[in-house]
Amino acid sequence: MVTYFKEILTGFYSLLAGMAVTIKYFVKPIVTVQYPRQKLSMSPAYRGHTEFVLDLETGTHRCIACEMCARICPSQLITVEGVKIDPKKKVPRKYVIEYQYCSLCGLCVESCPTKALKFSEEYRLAGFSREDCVVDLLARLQAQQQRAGLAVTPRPEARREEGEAKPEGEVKG
Amino acid sequence: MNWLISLITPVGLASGAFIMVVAMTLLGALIAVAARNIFHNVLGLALCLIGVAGLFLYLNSPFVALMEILIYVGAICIAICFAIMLSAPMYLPLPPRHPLKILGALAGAGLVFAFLALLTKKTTWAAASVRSDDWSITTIGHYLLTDYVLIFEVISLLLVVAMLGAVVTARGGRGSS
Amino acid sequence: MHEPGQEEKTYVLNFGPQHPSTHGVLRVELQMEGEFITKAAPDIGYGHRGHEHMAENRNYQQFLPNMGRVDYLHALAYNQGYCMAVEKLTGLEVPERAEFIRVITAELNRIASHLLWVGAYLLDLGAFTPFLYCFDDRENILDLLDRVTGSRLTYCYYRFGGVPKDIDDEFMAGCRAFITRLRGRFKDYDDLVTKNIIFIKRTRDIGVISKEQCVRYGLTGPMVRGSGIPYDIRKSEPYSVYPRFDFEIPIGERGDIMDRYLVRIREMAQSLRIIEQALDKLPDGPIMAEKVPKRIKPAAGEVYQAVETARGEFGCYIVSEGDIKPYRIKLRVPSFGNLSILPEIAVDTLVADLVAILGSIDVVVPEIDR
Amino acid sequence: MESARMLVFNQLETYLYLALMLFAIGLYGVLARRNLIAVLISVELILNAASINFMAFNRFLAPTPAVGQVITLFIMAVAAAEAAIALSIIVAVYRKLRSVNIEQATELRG
Amino acid sequence: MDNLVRILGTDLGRMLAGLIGVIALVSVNALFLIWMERKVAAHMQLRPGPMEVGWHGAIQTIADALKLMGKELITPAEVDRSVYLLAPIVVFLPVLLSFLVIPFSQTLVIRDMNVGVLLILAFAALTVLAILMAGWASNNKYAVFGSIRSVAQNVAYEIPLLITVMSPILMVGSYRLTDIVAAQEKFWFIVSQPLAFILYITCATAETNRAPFDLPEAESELVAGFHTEYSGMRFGLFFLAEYTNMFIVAALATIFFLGGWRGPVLPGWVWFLLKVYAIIFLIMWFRWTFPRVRFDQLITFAWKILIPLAFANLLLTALVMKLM
Amino acid sequence: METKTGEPLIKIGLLEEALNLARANSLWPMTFGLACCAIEMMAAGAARFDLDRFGAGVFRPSPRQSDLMIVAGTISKKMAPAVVRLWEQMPAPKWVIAMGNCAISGGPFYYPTQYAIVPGADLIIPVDVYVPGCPPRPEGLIEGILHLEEKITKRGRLRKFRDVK
Amino acid sequence: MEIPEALRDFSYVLVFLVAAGLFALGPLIIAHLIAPRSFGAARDEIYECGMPILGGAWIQVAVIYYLFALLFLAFDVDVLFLFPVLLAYGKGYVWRDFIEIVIFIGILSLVIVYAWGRGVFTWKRKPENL
Ligand code: SF4
Ligand code: SF4
Ligand code: SF4
Repeated sequence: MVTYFKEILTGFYSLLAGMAVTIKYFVKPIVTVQYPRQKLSMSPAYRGHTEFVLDLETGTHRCIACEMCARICPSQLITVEGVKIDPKKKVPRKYVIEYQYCSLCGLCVESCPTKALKFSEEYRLAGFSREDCVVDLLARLQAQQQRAGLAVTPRPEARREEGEAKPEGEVKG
Repeated sequence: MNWLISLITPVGLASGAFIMVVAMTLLGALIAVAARNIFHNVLGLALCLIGVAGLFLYLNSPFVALMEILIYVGAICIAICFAIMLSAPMYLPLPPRHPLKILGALAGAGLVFAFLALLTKKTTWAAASVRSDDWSITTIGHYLLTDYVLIFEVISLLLVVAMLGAVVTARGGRGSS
Repeated sequence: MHEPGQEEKTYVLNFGPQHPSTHGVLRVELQMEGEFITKAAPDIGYGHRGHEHMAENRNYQQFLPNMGRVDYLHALAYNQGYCMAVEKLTGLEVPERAEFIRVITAELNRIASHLLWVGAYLLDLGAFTPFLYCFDDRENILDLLDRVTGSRLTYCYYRFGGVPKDIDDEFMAGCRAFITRLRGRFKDYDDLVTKNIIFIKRTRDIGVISKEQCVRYGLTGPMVRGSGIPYDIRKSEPYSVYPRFDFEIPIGERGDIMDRYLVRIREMAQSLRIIEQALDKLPDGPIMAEKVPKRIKPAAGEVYQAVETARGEFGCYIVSEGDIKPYRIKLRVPSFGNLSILPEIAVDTLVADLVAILGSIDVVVPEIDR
Repeated sequence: MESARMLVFNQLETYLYLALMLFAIGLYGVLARRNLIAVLISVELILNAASINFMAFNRFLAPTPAVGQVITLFIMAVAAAEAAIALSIIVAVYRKLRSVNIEQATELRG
Repeated sequence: MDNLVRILGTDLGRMLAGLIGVIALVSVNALFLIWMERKVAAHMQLRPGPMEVGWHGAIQTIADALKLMGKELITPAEVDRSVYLLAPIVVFLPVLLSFLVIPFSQTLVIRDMNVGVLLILAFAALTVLAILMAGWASNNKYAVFGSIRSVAQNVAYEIPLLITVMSPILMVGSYRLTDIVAAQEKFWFIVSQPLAFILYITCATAETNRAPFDLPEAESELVAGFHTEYSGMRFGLFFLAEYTNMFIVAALATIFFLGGWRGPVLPGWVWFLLKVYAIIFLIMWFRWTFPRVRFDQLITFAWKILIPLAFANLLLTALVMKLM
Repeated sequence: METKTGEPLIKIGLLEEALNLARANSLWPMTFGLACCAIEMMAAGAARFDLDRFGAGVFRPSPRQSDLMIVAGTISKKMAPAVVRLWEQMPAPKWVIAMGNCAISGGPFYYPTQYAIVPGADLIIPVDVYVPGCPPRPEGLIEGILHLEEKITKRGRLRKFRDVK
Repeated sequence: MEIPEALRDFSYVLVFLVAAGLFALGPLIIAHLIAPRSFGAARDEIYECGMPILGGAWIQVAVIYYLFALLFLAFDVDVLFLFPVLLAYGKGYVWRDFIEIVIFIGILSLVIVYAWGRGVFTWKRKPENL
């Protein structure tokens, strides 16, 4: 009998204690970030998709189209096509990542001999089709240059025998 | 226009409602006996009982009417449902009885009905000469506490015994054979 | 039409794969008698992504990102296990500072995992609010980890021979702030959850696992510690720099759900202690071994390395044939072993208890299915 | 304007006939159905018919209306007890025979 | 024509006016309660809740309602059609009916019946029946489970609820709701019947299937319980009934224990609504604090603790009344 | 894949627009997680990000009551029929968000000898919005929901939010 | 002409019941009209966590539910009698009515005591003889 009532009382008390906690938080300020109304700053290490480092000294990227990144990438999602603009220097004519396969491992960034890659801070990537996820790094770089008021790195002309002069259609910049 | 308005006078409403109640009662009763699915039977019973509760209202006793709903719909129907679920295949319709038997049942019920109806018609009902007009719940309580106190207590005893019996019967099943 | 005997067919209830409390895509096929379960057969494979198969197609580095996805809740321990196995295979030395960073981040991750478990578990039990509080705390950890690893969930942070990114002062300050914060929060959890009579009633003496059962099924982690066996790889086969820290292995007495819950809660406190000590003792120095070859090409051989994850013992077994690709990687995952006891302890319980028991096992489905 | 007595729902006979119909329907159910529970439901109908009768007499004839209501309440209580017992028996029969067929239930001996 | 005037002046007018008022109240109340629930929950969980749809999410629930309206109604092939379709309607009947007798203020009551309390309590049985119908007809294992549990639970809580409200009634000696409020002239019954109040709130929470007694809809166990198979507006009706039910039990609590419309300065109905929403807040507070009780514990709790306590309280009240 | 939907019996422009507006602002997702991304989906519903702000925080466990299926995680071949079944059991109008690289294309698990997964939810059910990332951050999911709103109402707040600095 | 009070009450009840039915029906009809339709092989299948269903849904419930229903029945009847008694209580019966109620409730409580003793309230998988 005593235990019966004791259990009721302690139980009742424990419930009250719980309610005290929730009401305490009820009056506390909220922790929600008002995301779309307020732009978020990502942490410095944040990994969005990869993008070219805009080298402020040269005003362009540092990629030498060595394809190290493409080779190490676990998902083999990087397509690099280089052209030789002069005997010693090779630049990418096309650098496209199919972001929808990426696992954000960072191997490409780390393996790049010229440190030409970095992770972008882009997190708003939703799209209406699979193709929306494909990112053209060169186009992206150009946009970046434009925003910074720098000279835009032109897309190197393909050597004539290779044909196609234009990069593939809608890619996100 | 006028007859329409007269339909929505209190009397008109009451008459219309009465027809609804009667329809509910009879429809419910028919579903309760005729539907093949046992669960529909229970629902029919519930409908019928709500109708009966309505009749009780017309008989001037809202208390009994509400208690009808509380006890029959709220408790008995629920108990029946659980009993059905307890015996898993009960919801499956059984093959109907031989048509002859059904006919027999119909005839039997019809005969009884005719006989009693005749009897009712023949009888003249006489009201008691002095009639009190006290329908209040308090008076019911008063009677329960005074004149019918024995029954009042016996009912509780009856319930206890019935429950004990029911519990024992329901529990001793498979194992105790 | 009803025939006698027809109703004797067993009553089978699909529990999952899409069910709010199977945490992903586990399916448990229940045979029931009334409300009671007579047989619970987990059906796994709904989350099978072929992790182990993948290892045979990739070289050592390329397999690394998968480790964060086997058990995404305690991804860093998996990172650690795999890296340590490869380091063992190749004889790479990890600098001390890197080891410390690994310990700090892995322990943070462990707390995050436990917090998520507490929250999700209470969600299973029907309490929504603690879930949000846990997530709130967890977000703080994620912020910290995001700072160093760049991701919130499927970390791919450790590298063979160290870590690629050093921690900064802000991180350390954040860590310390978090430690104080979480310690303060424990009281709220106590009031809200641990002492709550409903919670106690739901978890005491439910899903009891005896010591003998633990051994028989090869349970690890909080499951085995909840039953009173102080088995924790960090103590019993110390790795990394764990021996340098002073921490305890909390154990339960009765082996019921409550004990498992308490073990996890206390483990969080212990992890906080470890982090605190590691922050204090953090040495300076490099974070990457000197000469890490560009291509990992270990000599033929095999190696097994176990680490303690939030769910128990994760073992990474690598067979190398001297190629740049491993010949075979076998992952010994704790959830698989832990889940295996479910059919035994779920029998004769109610569905509600099954939810509680399943939750207390803390399974991560892709980990089971690898 | 018609007088109150003329209204259908103010006449004793209406209720008597209604109760009779309910009774007949219940009787039919008892005779025709094979399912024990259906039989029980029919019995409930018959009991309700009785209640209606009681209440009707009470309304139109009895000297003290409260007594009739008390009696009806008692009928309800007894009906409840009856239902409980009957259901339990049905459940027991079901467990014994794995059937709720009344014809099989008659085989229940000893 | 004067016929019409006369009618409108009497019952019919009252009926129609009441009906319109109640339907408006039910709709607005449900919209408001759902919004309130989401806001209360959100703030207890350190988040803002609906924000973007209207000012602070004010028209969020209207959007929800409209959306539900425009949602396909799926009737699965193997359901018991007629019963399946009927259940959401039946669940709604007792809900609307209860408003008939609830006094919002001294005069603001549609029909002040002398069996008011009984009307509400008796028709609550229909809710149970509707839930049983829904679950049974759905032919879905989770729904069947949910409905059985729901019924067993409601049935278990009906008794202590009935017995608990008997104590104030014993003190008042009437089933008329206005009489009960009138009797609280000197003090609210929560003062003299604190135990009854606690018991009532407990039972009411269980009656309305709210956490920690939300077994029938226990997400983590039974998916969505008895309405698992109901889509669109049919589900919406269950939702609506649930929230309106909440209003009703809170209104009863107000009438029985908090002195109904009594209060200084403000008009009666404002006080009434304030008290009702305070009780509802309490019930919401429960929901967002406690874990769910296990089903058997719940039933056992009702029989082992609530009913004995309720009986004890009743007898105590009776005894005190004799002594005084 | 195209969503097959029967037209309603009555379709009036204005009504349809109002309905669409309501639908877009009341997207109840189904409680349905497949792998890692599900955790981020939970996080999106939690205090920090609070999907409920957009009216999309009412997670319904039953497909019958949900409008939105968030495919969060890897669809294994074994799971695929269940996904399709669940999708089919949702009442119209319904939408699908493929959350995470796995749901979009198989993600990191898509490689030549892969045998176990369905490379992309859009191979089995019609997908409306793709949210890449591994896992996408909760912001990403919110972004996806805003995209979906835009798709439903054919206008939206997306642009407005885009310019927020 | 005079209509009894109870009947007037009742007309309210009936009107409200009908109105409630219509009120509930309205949105359903509207929904039927304005909602689009979906197609799919599994649309009309019963939901069970995304799996094809195995076996029927009709569960054989535990006997315990039935026992609870019976207990409920007993107490409901008990309440039925208490309702009128409450109103009459204290109207000058000195102690008689109190004692009668105590006896009444006391006898009924035996059911609880018995059930408690028999272990009806403790759920075991197989209560003896299930
Ligand atoms: S982050 Fe990893 S997966 Fe992504 S592109 Fe770079 S190497 Fe490939
Ligand atoms: S990004 Fe770096 S690794 Fe890749 S092709 Fe360019 S230079 Fe080589
Ligand atoms: S996309 Fe990445 S995080 Fe999402 S389920 Fe796939 S592997 Fe996991």
